Amino acid sequence: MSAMELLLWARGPGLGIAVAIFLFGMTLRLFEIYSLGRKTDLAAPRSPTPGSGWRTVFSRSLPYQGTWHRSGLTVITGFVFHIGLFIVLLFLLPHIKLIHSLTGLSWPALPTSLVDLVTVLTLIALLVVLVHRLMDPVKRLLSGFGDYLAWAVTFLPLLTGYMAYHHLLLDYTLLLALHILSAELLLVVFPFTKLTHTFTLFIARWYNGDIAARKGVAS
Amino acid sequence: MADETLLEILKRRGISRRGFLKFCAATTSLLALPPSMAVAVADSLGRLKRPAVIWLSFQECTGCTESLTRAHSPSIESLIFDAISLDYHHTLQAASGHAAEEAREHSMKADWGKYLLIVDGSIPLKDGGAYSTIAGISNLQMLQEAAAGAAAIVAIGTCAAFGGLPHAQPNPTGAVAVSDIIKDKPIINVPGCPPVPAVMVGVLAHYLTFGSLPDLDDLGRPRAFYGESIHDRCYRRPFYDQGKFAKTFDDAGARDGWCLFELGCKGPTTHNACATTKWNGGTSWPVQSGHGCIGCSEPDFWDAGGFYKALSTPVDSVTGAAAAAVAVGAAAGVAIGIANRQRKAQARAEHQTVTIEDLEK
Amino acid sequence: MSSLKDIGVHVVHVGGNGNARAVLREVENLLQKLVEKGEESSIDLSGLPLSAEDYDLLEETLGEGEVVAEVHSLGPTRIHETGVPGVWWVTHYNDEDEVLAEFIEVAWCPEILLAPEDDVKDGLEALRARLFELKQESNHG
Amino acid sequence: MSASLEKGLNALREVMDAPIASFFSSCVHCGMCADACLFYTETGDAKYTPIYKLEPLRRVWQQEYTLTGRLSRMLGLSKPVSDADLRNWSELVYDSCTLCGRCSMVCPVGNDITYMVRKLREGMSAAGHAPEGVIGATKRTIELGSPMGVKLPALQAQIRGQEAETGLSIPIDVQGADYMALLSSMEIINFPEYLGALARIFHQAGVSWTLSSEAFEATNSGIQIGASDIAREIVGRIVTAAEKLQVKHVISPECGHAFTALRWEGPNLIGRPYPFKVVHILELLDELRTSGRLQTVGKEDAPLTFHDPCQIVRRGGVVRQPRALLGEVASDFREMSDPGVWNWCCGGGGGVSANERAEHLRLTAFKRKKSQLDELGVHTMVTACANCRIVLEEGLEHYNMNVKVVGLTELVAEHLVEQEAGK
Repeated sequence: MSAMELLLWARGPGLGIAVAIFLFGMTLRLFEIYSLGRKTDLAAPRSPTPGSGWRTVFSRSLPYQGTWHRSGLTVITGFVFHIGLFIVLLFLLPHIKLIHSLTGLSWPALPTSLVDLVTVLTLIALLVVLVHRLMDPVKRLLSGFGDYLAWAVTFLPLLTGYMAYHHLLLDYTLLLALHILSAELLLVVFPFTKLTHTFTLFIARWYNGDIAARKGVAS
Repeated sequence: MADETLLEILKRRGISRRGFLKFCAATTSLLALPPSMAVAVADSLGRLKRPAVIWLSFQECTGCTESLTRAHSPSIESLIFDAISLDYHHTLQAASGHAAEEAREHSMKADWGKYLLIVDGSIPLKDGGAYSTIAGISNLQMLQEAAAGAAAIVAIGTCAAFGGLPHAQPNPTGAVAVSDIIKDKPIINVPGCPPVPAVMVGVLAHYLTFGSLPDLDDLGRPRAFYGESIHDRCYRRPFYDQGKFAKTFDDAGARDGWCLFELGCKGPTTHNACATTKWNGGTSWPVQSGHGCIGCSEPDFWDAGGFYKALSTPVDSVTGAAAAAVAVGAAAGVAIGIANRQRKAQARAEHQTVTIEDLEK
Repeated sequence: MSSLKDIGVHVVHVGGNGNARAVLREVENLLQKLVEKGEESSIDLSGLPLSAEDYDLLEETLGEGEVVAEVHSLGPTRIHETGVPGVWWVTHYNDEDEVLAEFIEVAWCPEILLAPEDDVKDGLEALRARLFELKQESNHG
Repeated sequence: MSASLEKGLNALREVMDAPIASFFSSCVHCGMCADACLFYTETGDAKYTPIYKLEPLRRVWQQEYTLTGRLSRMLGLSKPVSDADLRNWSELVYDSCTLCGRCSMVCPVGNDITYMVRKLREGMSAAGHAPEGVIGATKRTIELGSPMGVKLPALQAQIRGQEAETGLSIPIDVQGADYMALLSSMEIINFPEYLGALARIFHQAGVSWTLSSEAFEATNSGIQIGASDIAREIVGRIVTAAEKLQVKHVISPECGHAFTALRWEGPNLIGRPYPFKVVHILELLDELRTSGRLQTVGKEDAPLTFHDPCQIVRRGGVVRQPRALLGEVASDFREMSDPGVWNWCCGGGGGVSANERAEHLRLTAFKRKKSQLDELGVHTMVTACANCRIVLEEGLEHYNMNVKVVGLTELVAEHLVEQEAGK
């Protein structure tokens, strides 16, 4: 199989399979979660709580001062790689074209050289994240195969994308194929690892905010 | 005459040594060799005796021959052809019919093991190769016979190199590339639809000069011409880096020469020399004239997801698969949801009231 | 009807890609070699992607020298000495005036201007033959 | 003597709900909850990471309520939770968690870890892995009416004492009173002045109140041990008494988890809303203050600080009131670092103070409070939870610290305008 054939497979059947598994998995996960239901809280809330779940959905994106202080490295690397991932994923033109072709949505791209810089920062942050996970006793205790798998499938698309853009080590066509395949691997693995947090954290934060707000606490 | 060296031929044609030096400098430049190699090139080319060349055309459109013979600057390229003895070429030779085939057989016999075989066009394999025959001989048979006595084979054009258009889906004739059939001879692929004339000449010049194959990539293409992608050498590349893209063929961006990626340019995955050698004697090349690269020097370019689809977009629509996946996911979700609720209900049913006696084993 | 010129195509250049500076630095190195060791060398300009700005910068920096020469063989070859003595700009054209190859040569004198030894020998013979003919003619005359 | 693994797992299957599923689906193992937990920060032992304490619950969720988990279970790729697993986790679930809720505040994906620890304790207790000390307290509550074994005669003795002290009568079993006050047994035994303070304040403010001879104990070991059936029985006693006396409000005493049990868990345990309102004593006092019915005179001049009881502040929403009340009676109130909903637990909530085997760990965890106090340099600490108060006093004594702990209600009572008391 030549690099071009691999690329065509990645852009054709591969993408179809990956998107299908991703959507199947995520739909399944959401049904799994919501079908478990929740008992109505019979305790009178301290005050009406409309919107408090949503408030926490947004407020948890910002660390509070104590978190900066105590979990600084986790917070900083976490911020850098998450924001970096979003910028690279959503603002590199080829990605926008892909999203446009899949959804019909489109928006302006950022200069490629800027996205390139962001990619480097994100890669560095992810490496620090990995080293931190291996060194920190708490993270190491919590980590299993799934954690390292999730790290790898997040790191690989960035790495292959960076290598393809800079024509490092391998032929561009092959690298582009590997890049797309690695992103497809990410999609396939996504619903069955902690990567689901991308979506479920909104549910989790909403419940947390709602539970706390009924007691009169902004969490 | 056959024993004349190139230098002697040139001299006979009134070309001075200065002219020859100039020719060698241009050839060196074309081959992307260091300028200091010009002397070596001059030395070996000067002493070169005319090698025999047999040119076979199979399932092709004659575009490659057109490209080569209509080269804008024939003076230099034609020099190379003056240096070879083109013993058989359907389109170019004067002879026809039995005489032509006899010439081929004669040349093969006379220079067995030494001649250079040039092939353009793909070879059909389906139905016993019945789709293309010459003088009643199938392309497959003719290729196998000619290849057996060749020193090396040059597959000119994407059809000969990778199967090309005849090979495009659904490939009704079962067309394949030369390299799919011949495994025991050195093969140089010079793909392109057609290949850049200077590239064809350069490859021949290299072979004639050094008597060996040039440095080839993993698809058998000379690195000197196919080592870089169109995108790497594209003068519009800075726009790509700046994120400036033409959205249509006639918008302001297109007029300002912005990158054509969004319009489906295959430059990033295409390896060819168009961006540097250009076409029609350096006049222009596809991207310069406002159209994205279609990737014609790459395998399967015709089936590579559409000329006007950006490289990063899917080849096929995934909407159907996506909808089906969501539906199946929802169905599985409902099923597991029901199973989960049953399990929970069962747990509730099995609940035995915990009293203080139940806190210890 | 509109003419080609009415189509509003105007290519905007986005600045040089910096190759001109690299070429200039290379010229400096080669020139130093020529001065110190007498080694001659050249740079193939068609081997590098050079933008119009790059060319402008090269020409502006090297300037114009005293010598301009033209060789007529297989189409013209135009040579001029740049403002830096020993640095020559050599451009080979075909009969249709299209550039075949372009070099910056760092040498006492560009290779192509020197009369080739074999040609000189041939010339000597040709000249002697001509003189012999003249002598014959005058003898008969 | 009938606890079993199957009962425990069944309890876990029962409590599983959408929030838990969303929490486990969202955890990225970042470990930030560890930095929010004083059992981790003071020991540095990774096993005290809050989310790690939930492993048995997570495994039950994954193996029994997800498709992939069910499949891998079927294929024998994952092992079901064993009795040994639960036994090993008992220390993490009971000794090293006070249900303080701090981890639930920092989790970046919004997991309410405390919510889940409470649920996990349902399974742990049903499987027989609750600590002996907490089981004992629970038994005493059910059998004797209070975790410390305080019976009505003991209360009556304290009532007589406080009546003598204050010169006020303390009403008991008064039909149709506006407020029914509850006490924690620690208050009855260790801090009876709380009762006197109530009498004086309510007398001054003209609040119609009563105690109930049938339900005076507010604490609920059933919540701490995580046995809803038992918690229901305990809270049911209060509901029955309040309904019998037809009071409009029930006052939760200065006891954190009692407030949680009564205010937030109670209606869900009995399966219906209350016909009365539950207020924490600090909420009532602040209400009296703002309506001008609570008049104080003079202020404490010595610098003092406030220890926020987790269940009242972070898990109870009574954040503003204690500070407003302190403003009335103290001239030099200083906040500790991480005040309000970000407070650090005393280390003894959630049943830990009743759990003898956790004593050493609890005293280690107290170093957090110690460093907060050392940093502030204040020698008076006000709080509003009898359990916090006991735990704080033990900790202060253990570390030989010169800090006095005062109940907020009593502090307010000390500053009541005196002539009112004489009427």
